Amino acid sequence: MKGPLDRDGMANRVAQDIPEGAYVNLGIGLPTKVSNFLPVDREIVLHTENGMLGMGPVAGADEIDLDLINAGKIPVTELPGASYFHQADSFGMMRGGHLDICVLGAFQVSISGDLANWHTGGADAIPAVGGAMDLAIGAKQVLVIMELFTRDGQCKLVTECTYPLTGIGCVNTVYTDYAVFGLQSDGVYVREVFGDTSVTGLAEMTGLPLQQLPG
Amino acid sequence: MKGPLDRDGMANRVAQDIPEGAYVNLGIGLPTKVSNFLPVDREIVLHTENGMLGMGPVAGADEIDLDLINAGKIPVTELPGASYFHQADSFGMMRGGHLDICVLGAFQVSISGDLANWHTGGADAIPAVGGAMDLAIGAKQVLVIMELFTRDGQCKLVTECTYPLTGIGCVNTVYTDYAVFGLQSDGVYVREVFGDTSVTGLAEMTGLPLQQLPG
Amino acid sequence: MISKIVISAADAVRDIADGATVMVGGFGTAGQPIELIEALLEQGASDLTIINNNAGNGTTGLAALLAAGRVRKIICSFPRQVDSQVFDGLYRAGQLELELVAQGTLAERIRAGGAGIAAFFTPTAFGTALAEGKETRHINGRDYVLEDALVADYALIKAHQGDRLGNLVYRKTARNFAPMMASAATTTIAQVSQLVELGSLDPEAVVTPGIFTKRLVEVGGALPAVTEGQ
Amino acid sequence: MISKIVISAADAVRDIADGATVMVGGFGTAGQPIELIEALLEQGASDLTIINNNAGNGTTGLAALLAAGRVRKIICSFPRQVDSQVFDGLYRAGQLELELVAQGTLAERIRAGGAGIAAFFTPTAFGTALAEGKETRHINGRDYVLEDALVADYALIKAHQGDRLGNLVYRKTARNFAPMMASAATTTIAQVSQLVELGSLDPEAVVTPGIFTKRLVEVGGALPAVTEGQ
Repeated sequence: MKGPLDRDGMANRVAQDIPEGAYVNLGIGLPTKVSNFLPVDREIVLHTENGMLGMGPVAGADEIDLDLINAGKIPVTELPGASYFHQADSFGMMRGGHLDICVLGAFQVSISGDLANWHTGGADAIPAVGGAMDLAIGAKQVLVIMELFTRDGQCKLVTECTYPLTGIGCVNTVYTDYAVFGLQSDGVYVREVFGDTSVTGLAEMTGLPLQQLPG
Repeated sequence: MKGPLDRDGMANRVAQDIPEGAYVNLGIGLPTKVSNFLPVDREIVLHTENGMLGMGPVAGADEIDLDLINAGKIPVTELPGASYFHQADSFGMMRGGHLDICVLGAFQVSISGDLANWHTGGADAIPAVGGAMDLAIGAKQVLVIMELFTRDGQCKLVTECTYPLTGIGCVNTVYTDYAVFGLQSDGVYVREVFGDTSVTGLAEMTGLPLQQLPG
Repeated sequence: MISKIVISAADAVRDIADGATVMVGGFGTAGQPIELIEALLEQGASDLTIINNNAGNGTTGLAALLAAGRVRKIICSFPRQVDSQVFDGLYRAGQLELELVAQGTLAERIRAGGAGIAAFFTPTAFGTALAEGKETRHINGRDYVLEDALVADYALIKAHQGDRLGNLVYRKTARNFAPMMASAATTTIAQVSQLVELGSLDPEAVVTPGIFTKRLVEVGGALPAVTEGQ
Repeated sequence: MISKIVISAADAVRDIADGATVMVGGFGTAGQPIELIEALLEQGASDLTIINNNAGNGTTGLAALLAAGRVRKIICSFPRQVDSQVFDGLYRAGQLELELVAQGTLAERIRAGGAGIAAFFTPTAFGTALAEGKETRHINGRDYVLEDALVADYALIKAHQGDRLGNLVYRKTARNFAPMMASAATTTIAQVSQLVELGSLDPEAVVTPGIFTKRLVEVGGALPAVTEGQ
């Protein structure tokens, strides 16, 4: 019996859907892993919202330059054709819809595409939003990569988000360990199933009305 | 008997009031002449709203570069310490109040500082505003340089402008061939009189309530 | 491998359809993408809305496009110039719609369009004829006018150098409207005086990052040879 | 002759008064003007409102200013980090007011402040807790939130090189908030890693024109030597 994807598998799966020539922002955490799996025969331009296009891999020990970091404050490198710009230009690039793809993590995604990924809403939690709300609306396609269930078994693809929202109706596709879900105006379409799960099984596990893509 | 100032004299008079270190935009026409009289011992940085700080003199015959022009589309030169920027940044610089001084021409200025300098309002006239309205609000101090009377003897410093407005309450000082007028919230102050005119004579000629600066 | 380079100005503008809104860079002739405009004239698209600072100079470039009757409306700040006879005639004959915008407001509206800002409050033109019919608001002791963003189907711009990713740098005051227009159009087409190898533009000095450029074409070479890179 | 160069960080920040609003550049430690912050700490001004992307890292720089009780309020996007223990403690103890702003909105509000735009409609944060109580508007099929401009009495920024007119260039992603902050403060103070002769910065590559810089001071020299100019 084949199980669901592990985190590397999920990142790899997202990477396969990023086409040649795409301008892409990979969020902090699991989304960053996607860069490890980008097909080598595709030229893809990475954006980091702290002010750079053409970001290269994480810096090696002898390449570290503390003026050259990604949004997660990790030292990175610069590829030929890179450019630097200030924060107003960088977020204008996102808000203006110029990026092709943002890949984000999430606490919850609703079937209408609402995203919750910035704040647990806990009374004692210190809020910190950073670029999360800008990223949520910051690309032509917003992809979420997340495990389908929390550690205690709660489904994170939900009818309505209970966590504080990051953006409304902004998520296009959800890549999980069990399946890839396309969120469309007429419903949730299962694009691909991993391991031995079936769409019927997924519908039971999630309690959601799922539709299978024809063909 | 000493007459009023000629145009060079007016430009020279304005130039004497521009202090060391000032960032200045000189409008098209008579205001541009002011640059010929800037005291050589003062370092003054000229802005041209088509995207440059550190503009130098008009280009000589062997210096002409059609990519380097002023707002009047005349080829100019570049001084050490110059910088180029795009139109949004250039007008942000003006609108944000970063220039110290703008010098503008005018059809009319009202005693409350309203400026009319972009449009005669004639039915057949083709309107063209360019940067006029941005310049009108584009500096900490807006100076107008103009002859006090039209060719047919109408006073251009008026109680209320009859030409279409460029900006409201935006002019601080009016340099004319007869006098320098400071427009303050409590009235029009004659700062300096040229030639044999007196303040009383000016009040008669203009029909305006003028006050003389004490001392 | 990404390459946004197209072989000719004609190829670059081929898909511009009748009725398109087209931003055209330049302040007077500085930065005017003359070869792209000529290709557009040749291509034949009509009923265009043009966004430019001016409304054509002399009888070439934008003026020729106007003279050929291809333009329905022009959004600009300074149509009337000593050499704007083509515009003047069409406007007086009622054959061209004009939306007059203060120059800084024009620049800011285009920037807003590129940056996803829908509208903004500006002090420019408050109390003037150009603010008539517009929403105003008193904020922190000053009066402002609400202006909305401008976007376009195409932007035609001129840059100095560009690489295959579409990174662009400009020359002196020819930069003017191009960077904002590049960001505010669905399809931005740049003519460059010189194509350069990827990596030869200083990443600190790139003015228009390639993300904004869809196509670029090398034209002319009227400029003196320049040294590549930094 | 204009010279905005001051001799020490202490001189540069001497006139910052209690109650001042101070923008501080940097994204984390990249671009953080550490020597200016230390001089401000030494100088003693208190009851400050700080505008920064973060709320201090570790125990130095901005964190030290917070720890010393000099800050009344902080406007930022991302206070909570792995090393934000100083902020966390003060915030939990109710000793620090927090205004949380989405990062792109923070950048745009500062830019607006510098560019004389009073307020703007942005789609970011619509429908979220950060838009609560704010005016919204439906424009061309999309929902927007009205955000107002941010200005400050002072901006403390870090640049790579600067000349006596205050023209500045930055290094890589350390540029981040500095150019906007330089434009939005009454008094902008830049620490530069290297002062260079007038004329050695490429006018096409200047990021912050000198008009925005009131004072600059050379500090450190921790960076490897760089070649001046082009």
